[in-house]
This record gives sequence, C-alpha cells and structure tokens, in this order.
Amino acid sequence: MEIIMSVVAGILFAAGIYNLLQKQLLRIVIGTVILSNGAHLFILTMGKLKRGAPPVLEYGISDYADPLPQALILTSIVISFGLTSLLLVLSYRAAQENNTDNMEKLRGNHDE
Amino acid sequence: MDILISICLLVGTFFIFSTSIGLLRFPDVYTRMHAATKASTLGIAGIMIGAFLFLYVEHGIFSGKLILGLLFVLLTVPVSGHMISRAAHRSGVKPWGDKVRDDYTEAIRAKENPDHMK
Amino acid sequence: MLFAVLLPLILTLLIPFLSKFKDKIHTGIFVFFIPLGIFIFFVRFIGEGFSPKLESYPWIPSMGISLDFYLDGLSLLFVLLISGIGALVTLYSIFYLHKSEKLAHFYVYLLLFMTAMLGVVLSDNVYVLYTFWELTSISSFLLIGYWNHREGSRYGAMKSMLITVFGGLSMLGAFMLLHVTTGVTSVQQMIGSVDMILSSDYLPLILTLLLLGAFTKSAQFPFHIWLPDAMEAPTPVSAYLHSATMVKAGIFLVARFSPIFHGYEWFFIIVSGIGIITLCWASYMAVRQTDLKGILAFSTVSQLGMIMAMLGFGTEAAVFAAVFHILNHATFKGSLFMIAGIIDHESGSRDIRKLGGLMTLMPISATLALFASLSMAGVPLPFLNGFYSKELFFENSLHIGDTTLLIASIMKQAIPYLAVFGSIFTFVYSMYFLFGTFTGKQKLEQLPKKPHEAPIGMLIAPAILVFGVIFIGLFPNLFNETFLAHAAEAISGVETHEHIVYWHGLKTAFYMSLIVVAFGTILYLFREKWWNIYKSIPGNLSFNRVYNGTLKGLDVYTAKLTKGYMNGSLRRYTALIISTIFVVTGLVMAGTNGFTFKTDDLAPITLPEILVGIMVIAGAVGTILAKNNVAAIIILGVSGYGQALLFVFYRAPDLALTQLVIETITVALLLLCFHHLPQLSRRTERAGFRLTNAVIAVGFGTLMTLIGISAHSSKWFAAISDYFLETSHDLGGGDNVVNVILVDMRGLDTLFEITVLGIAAFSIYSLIKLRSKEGK
Amino acid sequence: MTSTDFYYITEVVTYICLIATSVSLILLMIRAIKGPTNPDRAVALDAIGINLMALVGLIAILLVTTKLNDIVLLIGILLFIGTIALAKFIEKGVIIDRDER
Amino acid sequence: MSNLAVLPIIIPLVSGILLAFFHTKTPFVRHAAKLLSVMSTGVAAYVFYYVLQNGTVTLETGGWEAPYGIVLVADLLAVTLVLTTNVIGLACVFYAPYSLTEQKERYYFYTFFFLLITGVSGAFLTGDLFNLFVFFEVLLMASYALITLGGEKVQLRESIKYVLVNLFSSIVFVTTVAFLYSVLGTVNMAQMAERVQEVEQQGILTTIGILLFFVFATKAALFPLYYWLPKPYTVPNPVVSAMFAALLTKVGVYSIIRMFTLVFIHDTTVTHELFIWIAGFTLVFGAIGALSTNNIKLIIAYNIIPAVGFMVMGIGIYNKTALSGSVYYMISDMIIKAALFLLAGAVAHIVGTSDLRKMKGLIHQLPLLGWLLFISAFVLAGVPPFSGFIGKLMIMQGGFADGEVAIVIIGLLSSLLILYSIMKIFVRGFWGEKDENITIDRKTANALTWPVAFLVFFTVLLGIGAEMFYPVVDEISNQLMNPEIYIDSVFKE
Amino acid sequence: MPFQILLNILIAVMWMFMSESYTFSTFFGGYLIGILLLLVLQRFIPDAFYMQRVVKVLKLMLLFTKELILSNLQIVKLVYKPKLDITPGIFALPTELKSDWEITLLANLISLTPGTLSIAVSDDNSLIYIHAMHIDDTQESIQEIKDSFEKAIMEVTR
Ligand code: NA
Ligand code: NA
Repeated sequence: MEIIMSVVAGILFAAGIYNLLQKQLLRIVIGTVILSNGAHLFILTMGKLKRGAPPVLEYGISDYADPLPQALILTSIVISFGLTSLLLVLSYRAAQENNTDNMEKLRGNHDE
Repeated sequence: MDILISICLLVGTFFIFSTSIGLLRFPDVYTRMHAATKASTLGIAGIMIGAFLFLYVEHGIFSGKLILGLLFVLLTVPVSGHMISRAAHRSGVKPWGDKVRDDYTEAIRAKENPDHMK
Repeated sequence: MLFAVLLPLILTLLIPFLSKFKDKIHTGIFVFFIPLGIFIFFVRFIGEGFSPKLESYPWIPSMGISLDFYLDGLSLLFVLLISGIGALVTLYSIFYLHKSEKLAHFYVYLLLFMTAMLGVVLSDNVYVLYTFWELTSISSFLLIGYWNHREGSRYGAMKSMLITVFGGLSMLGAFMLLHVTTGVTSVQQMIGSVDMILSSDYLPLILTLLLLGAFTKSAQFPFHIWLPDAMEAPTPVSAYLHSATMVKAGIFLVARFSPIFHGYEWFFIIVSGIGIITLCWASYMAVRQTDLKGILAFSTVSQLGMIMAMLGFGTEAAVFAAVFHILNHATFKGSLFMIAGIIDHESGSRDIRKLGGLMTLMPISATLALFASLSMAGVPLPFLNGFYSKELFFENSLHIGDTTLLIASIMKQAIPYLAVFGSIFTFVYSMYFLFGTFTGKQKLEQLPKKPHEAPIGMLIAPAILVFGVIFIGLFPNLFNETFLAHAAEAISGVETHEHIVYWHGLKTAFYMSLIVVAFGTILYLFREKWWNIYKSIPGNLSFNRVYNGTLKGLDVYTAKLTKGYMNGSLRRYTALIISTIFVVTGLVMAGTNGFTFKTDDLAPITLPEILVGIMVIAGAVGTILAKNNVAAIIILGVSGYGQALLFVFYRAPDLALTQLVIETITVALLLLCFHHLPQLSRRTERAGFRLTNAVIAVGFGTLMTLIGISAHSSKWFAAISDYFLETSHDLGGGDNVVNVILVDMRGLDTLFEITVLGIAAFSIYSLIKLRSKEGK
Repeated sequence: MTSTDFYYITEVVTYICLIATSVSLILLMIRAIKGPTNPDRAVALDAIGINLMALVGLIAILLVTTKLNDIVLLIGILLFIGTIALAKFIEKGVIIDRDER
Repeated sequence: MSNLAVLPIIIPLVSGILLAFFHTKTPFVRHAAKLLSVMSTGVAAYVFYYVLQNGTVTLETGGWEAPYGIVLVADLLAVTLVLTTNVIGLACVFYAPYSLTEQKERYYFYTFFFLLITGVSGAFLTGDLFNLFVFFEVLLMASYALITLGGEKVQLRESIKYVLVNLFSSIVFVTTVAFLYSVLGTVNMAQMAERVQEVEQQGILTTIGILLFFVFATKAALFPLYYWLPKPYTVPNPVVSAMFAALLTKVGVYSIIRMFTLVFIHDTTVTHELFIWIAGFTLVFGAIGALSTNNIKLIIAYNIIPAVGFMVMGIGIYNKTALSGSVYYMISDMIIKAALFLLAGAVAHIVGTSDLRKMKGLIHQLPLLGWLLFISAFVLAGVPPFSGFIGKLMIMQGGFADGEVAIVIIGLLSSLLILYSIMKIFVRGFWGEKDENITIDRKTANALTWPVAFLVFFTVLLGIGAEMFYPVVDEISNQLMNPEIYIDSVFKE
Repeated sequence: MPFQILLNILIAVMWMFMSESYTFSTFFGGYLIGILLLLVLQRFIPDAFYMQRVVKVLKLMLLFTKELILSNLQIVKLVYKPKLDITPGIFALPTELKSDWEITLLANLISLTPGTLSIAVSDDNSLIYIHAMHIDDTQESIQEIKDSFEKAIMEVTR
C-alpha cells in the first residue's frame, strides 16, 4: 500500500507543480495547496501505514500506528494553512493593485 | 443483531450508491438535486444507525456523536438542497427539457418588467 | 621599520586638522617632512657593510600573516626612491596645488600611497605584501580621481583600478599557491624552498599569476593602457606614482621573486618577451602622442618594458643594469614630469601642438628638460645616467644566458634588434618632447595663459632630480658599490661587482647606440613623412578599444543576458528551479544506485483506499481541467476531503479532523478572495506550454515517488516513535500520543507553529488595512 | 464477544459497503469535475460529504473505534456550512453578505 | 546553564509579542524596540561568551531526552551566528524609524522584525531537522510579512514571487524530512549523523541529501535557483532588505554547512564536488547579474549571490581551512550585506531614486556615506585588510590545497567583477559635479548613516582584528570537521 | 418555554447532587423526574407544558420519516429506470405560513416529499417555488401533503 500511496503523493506533486507553472494566480495558489497535500501524504506514508490502532492509548491494545509522522503532519498542516491564507490575501491584493491575475503580466522591468 | 446491522449498512450503502448514479444519470442540476437530497438521507441514516448499533450492541460503546451527526444531516440536507437549487436558478441555470414549465423565471421576469404583465 | 611604514598613515589622521590652517600654511609643508624623515631614516643604511635586516610584528599569526619587514638591497633602493622622490614631489606639490584645492584629500591619498608603497617593498610576508599592493591601487585610484568632476579622471581612475586590481588578485592567487606549495608565507623562506616550487605541478600557473600581477602594475603590454589615462591625475602624482614608484612595484615584484624562477626558462621567455615588446610598442606609440604627459606616460611604459626585459635576461650583469636603470629612470622621468607640470601650470596647456619656443620664456625649465631628455634618449654623453644604463642594456641583450627551448633561442637572436628598434623611437620621442616644447615657433595665441618661468620653489624639485641625473652620470660607481650592488645581489642571489666605466671601447653596444642616434635623428627630422604609418599601425587596432569594448560589453551583455533569464516571470523561475532539482537529484539517484525497491514490509493493498486515492488524484488533476474559479476551488476541496479520508484510513483521526476543518476554511477563503478576480481563462495555452509544464510536473512527481519508494524500502533503523507510545501515558500524562507529542515532547514545534499562524494573521491584517496611497 | 465468526458477516458486509461507497465517491468525483455548471459541482460536493460521513462510519466499524465519531459529526457540520457558503457564493458571488451590514 | 540555549529564541519572541500590543504607540515602540534589541544582543553576547568558555550547551526542551524531544544545540557556530544576527538587528532597529513610514511601523513592523530574528536564531540553534523546518517557516513567515508590509504595487507583485518560490522549497523540505525519517527513523540531527555513518550513506541517503541541499540552496540563492531573489529584495524597505540579505540566505548556507558537515559526509565525491560546480556558476552568474543593472539596490541584491557562492565553495572544498573561511566569510558577509542595503537604502531615500543614472557627485553632500560605500566595495571584493579578505583567503587556500584550481581562479575573477559593480556606484554616483538639485535633511541623513558606519566598523574590525576572531572560527571549523563533538554534546552522559 | 426547560435541567442537576452521582444516566433520570414534576405542577407554571409541544414535534418527525422513506424509494426507482422517465418543471405553491422559520420548515419538508424540491420562496413569503420530477402528476398530491404539513407545522409553532 505504501508504494501505491507514494505514487498517489507523487501524482499530487505533479498536479501541484503543473498548477504552479500556470499563469493565473488562482491556479498557482491551488497548486501550492495540492503540493502541501502531497507532502503530508508522503510524511504519513513514510511512517508505516495501517499498522495497529490509532495512536490513542487504550487498555489492552499494544499495537499502534506511528504517532510521530502524525504529529509532524499536524504541525505542517497548520503551518501550511497559515501560509496559504497569507498567500491568498497577498494574491488578492497583488492582483487588485496590478489589475491582473496573470503572473506573466506581473514581470516588471529589470532596472526599475 | 449482526444481521440487522448488516441490513442497515447494506441498505444505507445502496441508497448512497443510488445517489451517485442519480447524480450521474439525471440531466440537470435540479433533477440531480432530487437524488442528492433524497437518497442520501436514507443512505446516511442506514449507515449511521448500523455503525451506532454495531458499536453499542456489540461493544457497549455509546456513540452519541454518530446519531447527532445523522440528525444534523437529516435537518440540513434539504436546506442545502434548497439553497443550491435556488443559487442555481438565480445564477441562470435553466431546467432541463423542451418547453419546460417554469413559474419562477416568469415571476422574476414579470417583476422586472411590470408592463409585460397582463 | 614598522614606524617608518606607518608614519604616513598616522599622519593621515591628523591631516583633517592640519588642513584647517591651509590658508596660512600649505598642508603640504607638514606632509613634506614625513618622506624626508623616512628618507633620512633609511639613508643611514647605505654603505658597503650593509646586511639585510628583518623585523617582525604579529598581525594574524594564526594564519601566517605577520608584519615582517625585510630590508635588503632591493627594498632599500625602493625605499629610498619612494621617500626621496616622495619628498621632492611633496615639495613640488606645495607650489603646484593651490590652497583652494581640496588639499586634505590630496595629502591623505598621497600619504596613504606612501605607506602602501613602503609596505609593498618592505613586506616579507606575501599576504601583507598583497595588502599593501592593493592599497597602492586604491590610493592611485583616488589620486587619479582627484579631479573627479572630470569625466576623463573618473574613466582613468576606474581603468587603472580594474587593471591593477585584476593583477593584484592574480598575484594573490600566485601567493596562495606558493604558500600552499611551500607551507610558508615569507618571501625569503619561499626563496629558500625553491626546489619545492620548481618541482610543483603548479609552477606554470604560479608564474603566470605572479607575472599578471607584475605586468599590470608595471603597465606592460598589453596592460599598459591604463597608464596614459592615469595622467588625469595632478602632475605631482604622475611624477610620483605613475613614473617613479608605483609602476615600478611590478618590477619590484619580478625582481623579488627572480631568485625562485631563475632556473626556469619560461620566466625568461615571458618576462623578457613581454618587456621587449612593451619597450618597442610603447616607444613607438609615444611618438604619436600630442599631450606632453601622454608622451611621458608611453615613455614610462617603454622604459619599464626595458627594465622588465633586463630582469628577464636574469644574468648578474643584466640584473645590475636593471637596478641601475630603475634609479636613473626615476631621476630623469621624475624631473620631466615635473617640467611638464610646470609647462601645464604656467601656460595652461600640455598640448604639444600648441606649444613651442618656450625656451626663451622658461629658460631654467628648458635647461632642466634638455639634460633629462637627453638622458632619457640615451645620448652617448658620459655625464648622463641614462646613457650608461642604455648602454648596459644593449650590452646585456647580446649576452643572454644559454637557452634550451626553441622559442627562447629565437628570442635570444631577436632581442638585440628589438632593443635597438625600441631605442630609436625612444630617441625620437625624447627629441620630440624637448624640441616640440622649447624650440620652434611660439604659438602663444593658442595658449590659455601667457607662459612665464615657474616660481623658484616649483623648480627646486626638478632641479634636484636633474642634478641627480648628472651626478649619477659623473659618479656612477658611487651608487654602485654602496647600494645598487646590494640590490642586484638581492635579485640575482650572487654577489655583484659591476664596475661602470665611462668608456667601454668600440664594442657592439656602442655601435648600437650610434645607430640609435643616427636613425633617431633621421626619423625625428623627417617625422612628417612617415607619420601616416600610425593610421595603419595600430590604426583601429588598440587595446584601449579592447578595454572599452570589454567594459561596454560587460554593461550591455550582462544586462542582455541577465534580462534574458531574469525576466520576472514566476513561471520561468519555478520551471527552472524545479527542473534543476529534478535533473540533478535524478542523476545523483541514478549515479549512486539510490533506487531500491522492497515489498516485504508493506501494508496490504485494499480496494477502498485505492479508490479514495484515485479520488484524491482525480481532484488534484481535475483542478487543472477546471474551466472556472469556483469549479477549480470546489474540486480542490473535494480532493482535500479525500485526503482527510485517507488520514482516517491510516489511523490518524486528529489529522483527519484538522484537515477537514482547514480544507473547508481554505476553500471558503479561496472563494472569498477570488470572486473579485477574473475567471480562469478559457483560452487553452499553447501545446508547447502545456507540454513543458507536464514534463516538468510529471518528472518531479516521478522523482519524488521514486525517492519515497526507495526511502520506504530502506528502513534500516527502528523509528524513535516507540518511545513516545511507551512514555506518553506515564511521562506525558496523556493517552492521545499525537497530542502528547505536540504539546509536550515537541512542544517547541507547536509553540512556533502558533507563532507562524500569529504572524500570518498580523500580516494579513496589515495587508488588508495598510494600503499605499500611490494609485488612489 | 470474542468469537471471530460473530464479526465475520459484519466485517465482510462492511467491507463490501466500503468498496461500494468508495466507488460511489469516484462517480461523484466525475460529476464534480464534469460539472457542467457550478451548482452541479455543489450538489456533487454535498453528496461527497455524505459519502465521506458514511465511509468514516464504515471505517469506524472496521476499526472498532469511537475515535472517529468526532469526524463524522464534524463532516456533517462542515458540509452544511460549506454548502450554504458555496450556494450563497454561487448565487451572489459573496459568502458574507456585505450589503446587509 | 543549559537554559541559555533557548534565551536567544525566547527574548526576541517575547519582544515581538510584547510590541504587538503597543503597536499604535509608535514612539514608545521605537524606544522599546531599541532597548529590547540591545538586551537581546547582550544576551546573545553572553551566550556566545559562555559557549566559547565552556563548550557546546545543549538543552533538551521540555525535559525530553534526545533524540526523542527537540534538542537545542548551542554550539560555537550557532551562537556566533546568533550573535551576528543580533548585531545586525541592532543596527537595523536604529535605522528603521528614519527609513520607515510611521504607518508601517504601526502595522507591526517591530513585531515582524523580532519574530524574524526569533526564527533565524531558532534555525541556528535547533538540533532537530523538523524543528529546523518549523523555524524556517517562522522566519519565512516573518519575511513574508515584512516584504509585503506597505502594500505597494511593485512590492506586492514581487513579493508574490518570493513567497511562492519559498513556499515550494518549504514543501520539498518537509517532504525530505519525511524521507529521512523513513530511512533513519529519526528527525534528530545528531542521531541522523550516527545512523548515516552506520550505513555508510548508501545511494538513497545521498539522493535525499541532494534534495535537501536543493531546499537549502533555494533559500541560500545558489545557481541556478536564485532567480527569485534579486528583484524581490529591492522592493521592501531597506531595513527589511538588509535583514533579508544578511540573514535569510545565510540561514540556507548555515543549513547546508550543518547537514553536510554533520550528516551527509560519507560520500563527498558526489555531494561536495557538486557544490564546487554550483559555487562556480553561482560566482559567475551572480557577478554578471551585479553588472547588469543601474539600480543600486539591485546591484547590491545581486551581490548576495556570488557571496553565497564563495561560502558554498568552502563547503564543497571541505577541509578545515576552507570551512574556516566559509564561516568567517559568512559572518563578514552578513554584516557587510546588511550595511550595503542600509547604505543603498539611505542613498535612495535621500536622493529619491535608486537609478544610478540619475545620481552624481553625492560625495559632496554625503561624504561619510560615500566613503563607507568605498570601504564596503573592498570588503566585498575581499581586499585586505578588511574582513572579506580573511574569509576568501582561507577558502581559496583550502581550495588550492585540495587541488581545486579552477574554482579558486573563478573566485578571484568574480572578486574583480564584484569590485567593479560596487565601484560603479561610487564612481558614477558619488564622484562628479555636485548635484545642486538635491537637498539634504541632515538629521535624517546622519541617522541613516550611523547604523551603516556601525556595521562597517565591525567588518573592518573583523579584518584588522582577525587574530582576535580567528580562534573562534578555528574552533568552529574544528567542530565541523569532527562531527562526533556535536553528536557527543547531544548525547552526553 | 425556555424557562421550563431551564427549570427541568435545574431539577436534573439537583437530582445529580442528591444522588451524588455525576453521570449522564443520573442526569437523564433527573430529567425524567423533572418532566414528571413539571407535569404535576402544570397549572402553577405560566404557558402550556412544553412536553406537549415535544409530542407534536415527534409527530411531525414521524410524518417526516414516512415521507422520507417514500421519497427515497421513489427516487431510487427513477435512478435505475433504464429510460429516463421524467417531465420536470417548476411551479409555484401558495402557502399560508408567514414566519421564516415555518416556511423554511415547510420548504424542507416539501423537499423530502417524493418528486419535489423547493427551490425558492417569493419575496412576500406567499409562494414556494417547487421543482417537480413529474410536474403534471405530482402537483395535486403535493397540494395534499402540503396541507397536512402546513397543519402539522402550525401545530408545532403556534
Ligand atoms: Na508547508
Ligand atoms: Na531567503
């Protein structure tokens, strides 16, 4: 299953990057969200998948899933959320100020 | 009891599956909405009750949240449906079919152009 | 010696205060005593019983960098030149520079230069030598740019800086190689480890880098181009830096390291080769100049070439001749520069075409110029020091040591002819300078000022130098035994006993001198006839053009190149970054057999998970296909929910909860932010655009997958997480292990994760609230 | 309570349901991507939410755990909020009604 | 005393939070910020002194023993960089009130400023790879906040590129941490080092190492990943640019040093040789970039790149001398880059443009600033006796000692181009006729100049007084060349 | 009514105190006792006993459930019919209900009725627009159901 999930995460990366390489801001932002998802899936997969119970200790159960990747993902999700929110507002403001959401039109001049 | 749970689950799944088929087969958003608001309610009810029974009867775990979730869905699904179809209509999605009767559009049109009204 | 070196530097700190009195006392008067004092300090060492002295002061001993000052014959010669000419130039400058000028700047730069130059010649430590070396370039830059309101001044300053610093850096490279090869940083100790250097693989590189330093500083062909432009500096500076001292730093460097390369034939080939070419080319070019200082600049280049050539010959006699000429050149060229300055100062012009017949108006200057010019021309008169050294040059060009390499043999044959050729033009420009200025028709109407003789104070310094020209000419051996021999010895490494005689007899060298005078006279008299040759040689070919072209090219092509790839396109940037990571990491993976694949430790494959995975992928890929904002956002949301479901499958309920909440908020925010923005364009991009994107995306995705699979197949160690499961309850006080990790074991992560959110919140707030007024 | 037979039917049934629901999820995904209109996608999203709840419920049975109940409830709540927001957005292009302030 | 390790993180954190509360009371905040910055620097200096005297200080946060909890490792390298960071912060905080509009100050400038320092210090101090990611995010988030602060058209346009590229590399970073966790079963750097050694850094580890290198290389702005850097660095306020130039790229370099002297050191033929190649291209392209423009801020921004090239060159050469050089150069460059950005900012602020073609004769009105620029040019080019020389010298000596001739020569040549690029500003902008159109507000001009002078003084001190600092750098490189020192300090007892 | 519920909860909590057991079941028991008490003391308390209304709500829910199941079955039939056998359309349905709450409730109930889906309410709250799968067949049956719903709702709300 880990291999399949690695492939899934890899495809998420690919889709994220494809979006990242587009011109329109919305697509780019979406790309970053997908990339984060891919990364989180990778982290989860890199622990062992599906062994034991959810890591909430319970009497009589000794086999639990690896809690560390989960903790790391949790941190990362929250951070990604902060980043995405900022990026969104930034995109909105940038597009508004510059009157376009096409990044190719937001190149600027080398010397200015 | 086991059988009851299984039936609950199977019925629920059947309706849920039907929802999807409906969503795929039906021609426009309104008809799809029918499928979504109706079949899914029973579907989710089946599975939630099944899960509740399983956890309660077989393991003595009382999962109030499952029931709460179910009730919540039952209450909200029609509201959601209403909201979406209204949104659909207002954003200009026409119902499917030739020469379809549409009182709502006419009413809006009449309101916008009072002269047009007979 | 440390004090002597640092004395000028210390005085620079006082200059700002001293210059406050400049209305009453010219700042130069204070400064004058510094070089004079240093000169007196060092002149004590002159004597037959002289032996080298070493003084050491630690600076950065850990890196082998210490202020080791080594006074041997060579450095003594230079120290005396620096301080002696320095004193004279300062004296001259007191009259040359008006009190309304920025004297403080001038003297600070000049003192800085003195320290630098003293440091260069006295340092035994290569890195300290390099430090002072660059300081000479810097102070030269500042002095050339002294009148920086002039375009030419700025141009000349930058040019000299670029070329000499280029050389300096090369030299640093050579020094580092020498250091690494021998393990020592002292020049004398390096000379002691000649064998290690000569057997090093780096030898050619060391030589090349070192000589680049020397040639650029001493304005050797083709690096000579900076020197004529350096004439934008005030004339005292030209006389001092760009004729007598700084430009000789390159000579000094070659001389200093001669003992190392003595037995290396390429040293002869390059040093003498470049020297002789420089001699010929610069003397030829000097004739074409119209600016008095221009003539002198090319003359300096040519003379430096001659000295360089002699150092390259490497024979004991040649080295002595070189040393002798260093001294002689300083005297006659220094005085000529000062006279040129006087003419400029008194007539307002240095353009030889506007000058003429000044002899009657400026008789003293004319007399001084006469002796100096004739000495420079090497006219065979036994009271001109220039004649002796020129004669020695011819003599030595005929007695170059044995050669083994073919090119060296060819050079050996050619050098005497080239020596004569170059000297003929030396004669021509000397006459040109002398007669063009002082004889012929007066063209006073073309001059800004009516010329008259300079104040006596201004004449003192050139007079002293011309006195030197004649004095040395009359008593050459007085200097020979006392310190020139020591200098030569320091270079050639053997005890030198050269006796200079007034009359060598009718040897080849004398005939060569006669040829020079004869042809020189003819060429000078009929110069109008052959002048046109400059139109074809060098014609448009000029190293100035190369320099200018290079700088212009740097400006234009760096801009073109940089604008080409730094085009501001985010897509381009990300595409390049991602492709680089993909290609290089991929290659490394392939190259190190990084891919491993093991299936023995995998979770069972189940259909529902795969289906949910497909759904997540479908969502991710679906966003690409989506034709409008809302659609893309909804599909993204669906994919995110699918991800949450995967978390449920993989026993991570807390993750699923968080993912659900955050995905929802994200979708809501996306809708909120993007509803004002234009819809996604329906126009599909070019196929090429899409293909590139796809290739990069798929490539990187594949790479990550392969690494992921390999990483999973290479679980060589037990994960540390068992500890968390064991201790969560007892030590962490909680049963939800993930929570315990987050708030306790990795509490720091969580604290700063919250910090990140906090910053984001504040930032969003200010983004929304704080708007610039510009567009509104 | 420990007899494995006892669970067996439930387990198999649950698993079958899981697969069927997953398939149904994919079908809904097709609708979400195809559209053709945004309200169509909203409907699909609504249905997907229900499916997710169902799936989590089914997984809870398989894992025999109550730790997933929160998720079920949360999906329900988020689904409602999300759908309403989405509908409002599609309708007027706004989520928070600015006119009413 | 192990709590000392956390102080350089906590003090700026608390400062930042504290100042957020008073954000509307600008005069108070200004003074408080200065005070807090002085305090923070003082503490950093004390920690530095303590570590210098007593060796590495490690703190197991929350009392959880390494490798399970997050461990902070205040080794000499880390505390030196933390101290440098604080010194730069100090100059910036005194410069800020004269450069920023009051509005920007009010919108949490000082909060972001201190949190940036928090993130940077944290990144230097942490001994846990995932925690490093978190600190990276803190400093990046603070940098996003700072770079967008003000919301001007150009600023927004460029910051979006900055944010996106960094966002991408952050995502790859966290993924790479996951890969390493899979192979090594840990995120503690010391334990990673032990375990990598145990399996002799097989291919997959080298691959992951390279991926990690690229993450840091993107932040460090190495060829060919630096595209995002120059332009965005010119758009925010000079204080912000100065902080970025001094700190952010260096955090990337630091991370490369840390990982490739501690963990991935068993297959240097692949990794470190690659670094040398990359360093070479970085030097060349960075210098070319610096020559390509007439915008003084951009010239200086481009100059960040070759400097980083030098540092990475030292890492690639990977011997004690070269590493000493890299560290020395890094410290020097942090200070001088901050000084140059503040300087360019001051010029642009006073003259009203950053276009070199519109400046002339500034030396008449701004003599001190002019001479500071003049000195800075030589610091950058690595001319003695200034600090740039010491670092470059050691790097290049190390290069020659290992037979890396080509890269050293490239280094020498790039130094010339760098000198030219800065000298252009001096010659074209400061020399020439006095421009009578410029009126100078003396008070502001002075206030903007002194922080620059303060920083330049440090670089001169670092050069002339190199003997004082050399033992520190020597000890740092000693520790870097002997990773077991680091490992032992983490797993002591 | 809120007063009654509060009172009831208070009784339940006091019951927990008295029995010194703080579990859900004790609370539940206390709550039942509370209901009993309130029932007994009905005449001393203003307003009608709230449990009466609860009963009505339950009745409504029963109706709701019945319709729900029916409509589910009907839609499934449509879904699996090989030929798409529908004639959809939108018609307006007049209502006597006034408050937003009531109308929302009615609209929801209509949505759960077989073959119909409320789409919008007219601005004056007098009409509910309904989308029907079989516009010709269903209109009358809807009318009936609407009547019953309307009554049931009114009983709850008024
Ligand atoms: Na992230
Ligand atoms: Na950065």
